[in-house]
Amino acid sequence: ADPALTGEGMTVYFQMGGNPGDSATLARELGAKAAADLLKVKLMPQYAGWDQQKMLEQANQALAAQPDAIVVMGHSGTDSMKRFLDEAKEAGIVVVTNNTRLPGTGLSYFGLDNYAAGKLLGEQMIAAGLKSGDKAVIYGTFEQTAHADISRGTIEAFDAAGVTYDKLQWSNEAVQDPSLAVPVIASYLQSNPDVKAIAVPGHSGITAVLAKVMEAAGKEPGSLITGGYDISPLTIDGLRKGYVTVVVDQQPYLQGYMPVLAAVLQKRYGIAGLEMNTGGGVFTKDNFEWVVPLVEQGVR
Amino acid sequence: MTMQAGEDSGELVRMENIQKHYGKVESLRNVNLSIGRNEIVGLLGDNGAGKSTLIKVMTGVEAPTAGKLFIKGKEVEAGGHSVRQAQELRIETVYQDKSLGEKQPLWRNFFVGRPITNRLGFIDVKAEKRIAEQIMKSTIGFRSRGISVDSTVGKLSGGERQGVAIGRAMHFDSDLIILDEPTVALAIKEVRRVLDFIQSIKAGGRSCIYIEHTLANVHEVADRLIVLDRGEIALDTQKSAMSLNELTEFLLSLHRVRH
Amino acid sequence: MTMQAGEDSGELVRMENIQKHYGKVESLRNVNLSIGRNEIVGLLGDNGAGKSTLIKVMTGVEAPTAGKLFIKGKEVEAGGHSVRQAQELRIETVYQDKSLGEKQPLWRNFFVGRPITNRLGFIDVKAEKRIAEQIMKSTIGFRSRGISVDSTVGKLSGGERQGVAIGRAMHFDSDLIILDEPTVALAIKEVRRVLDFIQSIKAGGRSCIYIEHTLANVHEVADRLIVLDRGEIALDTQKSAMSLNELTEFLLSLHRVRH
Amino acid sequence: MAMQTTNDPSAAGLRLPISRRIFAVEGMAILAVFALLIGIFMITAPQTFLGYRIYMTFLANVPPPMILALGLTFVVVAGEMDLSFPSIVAFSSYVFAILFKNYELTWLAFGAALLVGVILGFINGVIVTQLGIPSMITTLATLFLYGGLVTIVSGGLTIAIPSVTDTGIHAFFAGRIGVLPVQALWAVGVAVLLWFILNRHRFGENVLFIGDNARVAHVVGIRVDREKLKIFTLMGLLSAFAGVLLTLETTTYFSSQGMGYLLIVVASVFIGGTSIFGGSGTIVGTVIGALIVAIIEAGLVASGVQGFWTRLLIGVVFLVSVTLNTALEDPDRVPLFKRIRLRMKR
Amino acid sequence: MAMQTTNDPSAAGLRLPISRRIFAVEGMAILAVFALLIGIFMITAPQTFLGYRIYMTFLANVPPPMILALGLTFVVVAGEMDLSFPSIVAFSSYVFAILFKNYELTWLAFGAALLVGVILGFINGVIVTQLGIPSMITTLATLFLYGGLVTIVSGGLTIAIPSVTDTGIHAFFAGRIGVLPVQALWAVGVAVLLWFILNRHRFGENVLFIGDNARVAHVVGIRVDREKLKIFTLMGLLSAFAGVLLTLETTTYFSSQGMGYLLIVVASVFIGGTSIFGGSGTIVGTVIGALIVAIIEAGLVASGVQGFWTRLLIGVVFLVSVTLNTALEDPDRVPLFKRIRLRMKR
Ligand SMILES: Nc1ncnc2c1ncn2[C@@H]1O[C@H](COP(=O)(O)OP(=O)(O)OP(=O)(O)O)[C@@H](O)[C@H]1O
Ligand SMILES: Nc1ncnc2c1ncn2[C@@H]1O[C@H](COP(=O)(O)OP(=O)(O)OP(=O)(O)O)[C@@H](O)[C@H]1O
Ligand SMILES: [Mg+2]
Ligand SMILES: [Mg+2]
Repeated sequence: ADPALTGEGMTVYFQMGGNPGDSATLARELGAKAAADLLKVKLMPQYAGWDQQKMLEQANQALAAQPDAIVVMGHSGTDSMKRFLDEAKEAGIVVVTNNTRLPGTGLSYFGLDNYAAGKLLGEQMIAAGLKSGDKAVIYGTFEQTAHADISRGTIEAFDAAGVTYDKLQWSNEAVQDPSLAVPVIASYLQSNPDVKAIAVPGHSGITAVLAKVMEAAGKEPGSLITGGYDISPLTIDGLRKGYVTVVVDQQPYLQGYMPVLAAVLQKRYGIAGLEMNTGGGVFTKDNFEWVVPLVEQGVR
Repeated sequence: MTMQAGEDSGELVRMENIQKHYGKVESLRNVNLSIGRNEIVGLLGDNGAGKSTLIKVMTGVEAPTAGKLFIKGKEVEAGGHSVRQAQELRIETVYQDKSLGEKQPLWRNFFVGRPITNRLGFIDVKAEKRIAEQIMKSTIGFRSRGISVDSTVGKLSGGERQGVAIGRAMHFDSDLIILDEPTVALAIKEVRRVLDFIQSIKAGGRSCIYIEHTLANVHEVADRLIVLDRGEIALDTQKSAMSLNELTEFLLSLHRVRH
Repeated sequence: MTMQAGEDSGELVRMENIQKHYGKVESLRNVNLSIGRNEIVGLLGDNGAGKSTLIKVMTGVEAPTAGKLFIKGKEVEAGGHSVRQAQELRIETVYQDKSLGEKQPLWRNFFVGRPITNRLGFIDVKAEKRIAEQIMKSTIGFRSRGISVDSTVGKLSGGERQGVAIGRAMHFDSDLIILDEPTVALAIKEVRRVLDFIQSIKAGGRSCIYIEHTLANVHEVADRLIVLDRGEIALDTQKSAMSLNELTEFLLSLHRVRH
Repeated sequence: MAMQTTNDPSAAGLRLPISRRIFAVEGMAILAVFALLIGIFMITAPQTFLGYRIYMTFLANVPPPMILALGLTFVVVAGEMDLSFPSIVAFSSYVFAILFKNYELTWLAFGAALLVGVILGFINGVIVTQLGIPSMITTLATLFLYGGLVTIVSGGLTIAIPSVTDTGIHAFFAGRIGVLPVQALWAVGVAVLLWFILNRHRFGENVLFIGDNARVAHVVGIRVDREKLKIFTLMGLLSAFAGVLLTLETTTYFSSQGMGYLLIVVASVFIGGTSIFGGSGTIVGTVIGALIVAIIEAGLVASGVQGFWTRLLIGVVFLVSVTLNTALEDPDRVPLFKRIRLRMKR
Repeated sequence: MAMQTTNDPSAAGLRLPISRRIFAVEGMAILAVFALLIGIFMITAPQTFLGYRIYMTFLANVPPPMILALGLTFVVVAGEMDLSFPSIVAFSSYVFAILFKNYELTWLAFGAALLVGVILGFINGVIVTQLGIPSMITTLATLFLYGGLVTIVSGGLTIAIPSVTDTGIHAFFAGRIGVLPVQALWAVGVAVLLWFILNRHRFGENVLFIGDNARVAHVVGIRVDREKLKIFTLMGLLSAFAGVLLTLETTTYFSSQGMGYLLIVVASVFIGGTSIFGGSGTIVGTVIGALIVAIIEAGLVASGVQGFWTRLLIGVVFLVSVTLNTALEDPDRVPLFKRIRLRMKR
């Protein structure tokens, strides 16, 4: 028998999260495609524009096609996924989660520990010089969603270090067009000249406009400690010029690649319950240069 | 016709010092006027004299800027008056402006505002179509091919539309029927029908306000003549006091005096 | 008036076997017709006879379903004909349906489609207002207070609007002027003005098609009479051959024969 | 005049090609488009579309947007717009979820959720009629306002109520009869009711005339403001109902609930064939429109269309469906086809 | 008749209260609302709003949505809608960015980007006029279609072009004169040009009449289809220009670019006071409307509003602005105020 692992004949539905080509989605797509090509799996990507409701519907649509495996996003939560998970189990369909965990299901999971990632961001900013009594601003989402766990992680890190902070909720529009965040953060900075740091837990596009924000508020590069999320071409420029202090990277390529691999492993060999925290990457002005070409290919 | 009980003064409508401004345009100025029972009033006047505005105030389409309005002896509150209320007080109007829903079928246009419904408000479509059909055939007598009660009003010719509007007024049995240039766009025979209809109003003991630029028509059917000029009443007289020639002369004189 | 050069046959408009269907409604059927130079043609017929449709086909508002249309001797392609082209061929029309932009000021309505512009297409507002003012004052003679060339057309009374539409037709010096029920809603004096205007068309060597239900008016000014009945031409004769009474009798007879 | 008899309208009616008579029935044309689409997907994705499961999935998920689209059809027929429904969906979902979670209320929670919808819809109506702000702007503003309010009230919480599946209200509104999701029956019920109201009730007639020409409606004695108030209130009520159905199906409330429906619902109404200009509209069309919108993406994915192409193809399918819908009813209403036909005749 | 002289219209004009005459000037009412808003923010957030920096930030970021809103004003005046502009913004941004990055083209890249905008806008126009699909649906479909196309073409990649800041084209379109962002001048230029076209050019007149009543426009000799084609093409061109300005300012292209502008731009047009029903519109109003929309969130945040309250307050500010705008021009256009006035007079 051929010992090589292949997924030939397998169909895998895969939820990519955002919209095709989103900065937070592209690397995942590329990773998933690479793995699918390698393992000869038939990949069926689904896009939900980060709409939890749609993710849930798409999971059910995938189920209706009775594929071999379904890779889901965990945004809708274990409770709302319950019916889906039960039916998938009954039908013998492998379910793998990516990006956001489904706690209590014991399914294979590849993604950040969002909370830990947020905490890491806060800690890195403190390591970069943020002190007890300093004031920071967190520009993110604070709803009780899995994504907002990132903000909560950062908050905990700040609390622990005695850093005070204001919370600004980003708008749907700024999430789609980050340049819309520039006047908002800039005017906040002007009204609060004592602020020493900006944290953007969980948005690569807004991280990328931090340089513009500081320019607009009349802040010199390096005068604020700024922390963002997910590396992108413009963020690299920010790092280079010193506007961006630290970037935590969740390495979404892995979130695409690994679930396909895990699905094949589980289907073929029954290997289950794999887990990986993909969010180990941290970039500062000292260590980003080598990643530049990869970012431009969309892999990082 | 049903007679109203109680305080009925014999007057259907009375206006006291009615004024109507549109922004800085003064369309009606101190209009005092009353319409009695069983009289046909011809309302005349130049273009822009305020005839249509007067009608709109009377039927609740527009609220007067100042003044009092009494219908069947009861004062109606300014702003509180509505078309619906006027209909309930048995006033029926054919407006000069389009008053038909152009995308709706003929039968709906006929009954809109007062459909034939069951207790739950559901419309008896069959009955409405039947009656509409009857009236369109008998009263107005369309001769075009391909027109039925299901025809969309927007597709009718100018005269046909006017026919629908008049048919509506003919159907709902009212105490006061107001006709604002009803014969406009109508062919000779249909004009005759409208004049006959007005005479039947009189015969039925009901009243009518009839606006028209063709003086001969008005003079033929009216009991009383009212002339508006630049928002004011310039003449209010029994027809018997004025021949057609005198009337024509009077109207033309208005131009000479004041222009 | 400028004379056209070359192949000009003396005919302004010729229709050959023109047909117009609206869905299953047949508005025009095999219409053959020609309008000569310097002639006033009265177009008559029942409501829904197809008069307005005929006009719309002639002026490019609607494309005929079949048949040929010649203007000044040249065939115009069906579908290719447009209002603009008709205007360029110096045909001016007052339509029966509303043809005014209700939210636009009077002066714009006057010149729309053919504004006075500089070479870059920018409008000479002052000139347009001046001319509009002149015409509104002299030709139509509005007497209402508060109406100016800046007034929004939607706020005018029915007759005033009609006046604007006619004023437009009077201003643009054309070879053929088509008037579809132009006197509708107009007061006596203004009706007189329109009739005078038609006579001035004749005197100026130009032509006119005049649609009207008031037979006396048509008979007074027309050289030739055409009667449409249910989409077909039922009569096409010189006025001299028919007295007003005969004409009335003929129109009424159509009802008897075929209904 | 010899032709007279052949021009009898009823005879003419009979002479119409049979296809034209079929497609004159409300919604038949769009139904044909839908059938065509399903047919195509059956060929391109037989594994999925020849089974029953996918259809049950649709029937479980389509009812909320379909009910919203039905309500919006009324609003659009009246010549108005409502963009605030996503926030009303979220608000009523929240009310239902929190009352169930904290007080184990079921029917009362349902009632409270509907009441919230009615109130918010009513406020829309009041703003439109009393402040005279066009409904598109009003509801754009209240989309933000209500959405902000519910996140403030809920503190942005996500509320999971998995135990709601054991309640009677869940079985009643979102249970299964065999494999058939009950909410599909509710959607059909709403559609039938609204069809009768629009086409056979005086309220529907008033809505038609208001949308046709509000001035005419006023003049013929319709109380335009009062009817508009009713329309927005109805939309609020239906939004709340959709919200509860959604919450029962997913057993979760989260604060962005409903936002994803904005474009979908608007698209359903217009693909269904309701005129954007008011004065006419089709309930059957909206039902099918909602199904088409729901099926496109799933069908494309199941057919193996890759990533980036889905969005593009969704756009194409939209355009083709609308054109086909119009052309089936009357080819002459598509200017291009009319021109081609005229050319060919020459 | 003795009253005659006092009723001379010009005299009546003079008798109007001075406030009414001021607010009769185009845009003055909305300008007052804007000034009020700024005034409030100067009090609640003096540190930010008494400095010049925040204004420069606005002037750098508002031009793209403002130019889009100006184009959309034309579309809305013509009684149409365009929802596809976000995808056109993205498409032209991509074309500009990729040509600059791969071939170091600047002016040619600019030209190519505009050309793409023109083509996409033209296609919208062709669909609307030739297939007869209402523009709202057409552009909803092409929003998806064009958006899908650009992700396919770009492979979804984000393109950063930081080095563009050293080019002449950047200085020309998005540089700074002192502290003043040049793009603000371009936005003003576009506004002035469009004001003259709408109010003084035959094209603008045609647009007004088409929006007022397309049937009337046809009858008076306007080539309705051709003018509509021009309108959508113009909107495409302006979207492309906005896209390039955006790319020059942010020095990056990404595939969701422009999407965040959808509601903002629509809101700007309507808050500015342009009628949703077509036939009239105000360029000055749109300019101020875009400024108001841009300033609200920043002003609220600078005033210390945090978290979820911003969204709610944005909704409230929208409603208040629109009402105030209408009421300043003519209190009687707000039904509630009119009723109150009538009550008080009695
Ligand atoms: N909505 C309005 N806004 C402003 N002015 C108006 C409005 N409606 C009417 N007017 C003005 O009021 C005056 C009277 O108009 P009205 O329609 O009552 O005249 P009318 O006597 O019916 O004229 P016609 O014989 O032409 O129908 C006119 O000068 C008209 O311009
Ligand atoms: N757009 C349309 N769609 C369908 N039928 C139409 C349309 N326009 C006109 N018709 C029909 O065509 C016939 C002729 O209409 P037309 O307007 O030409 O009549 P007309 O002679 O001008 O009548 P009137 O004297 O009433 O103005 C009528 O039966 C009318 O219902
Ligand atoms: Mg009048
Ligand atoms: Mg006619």
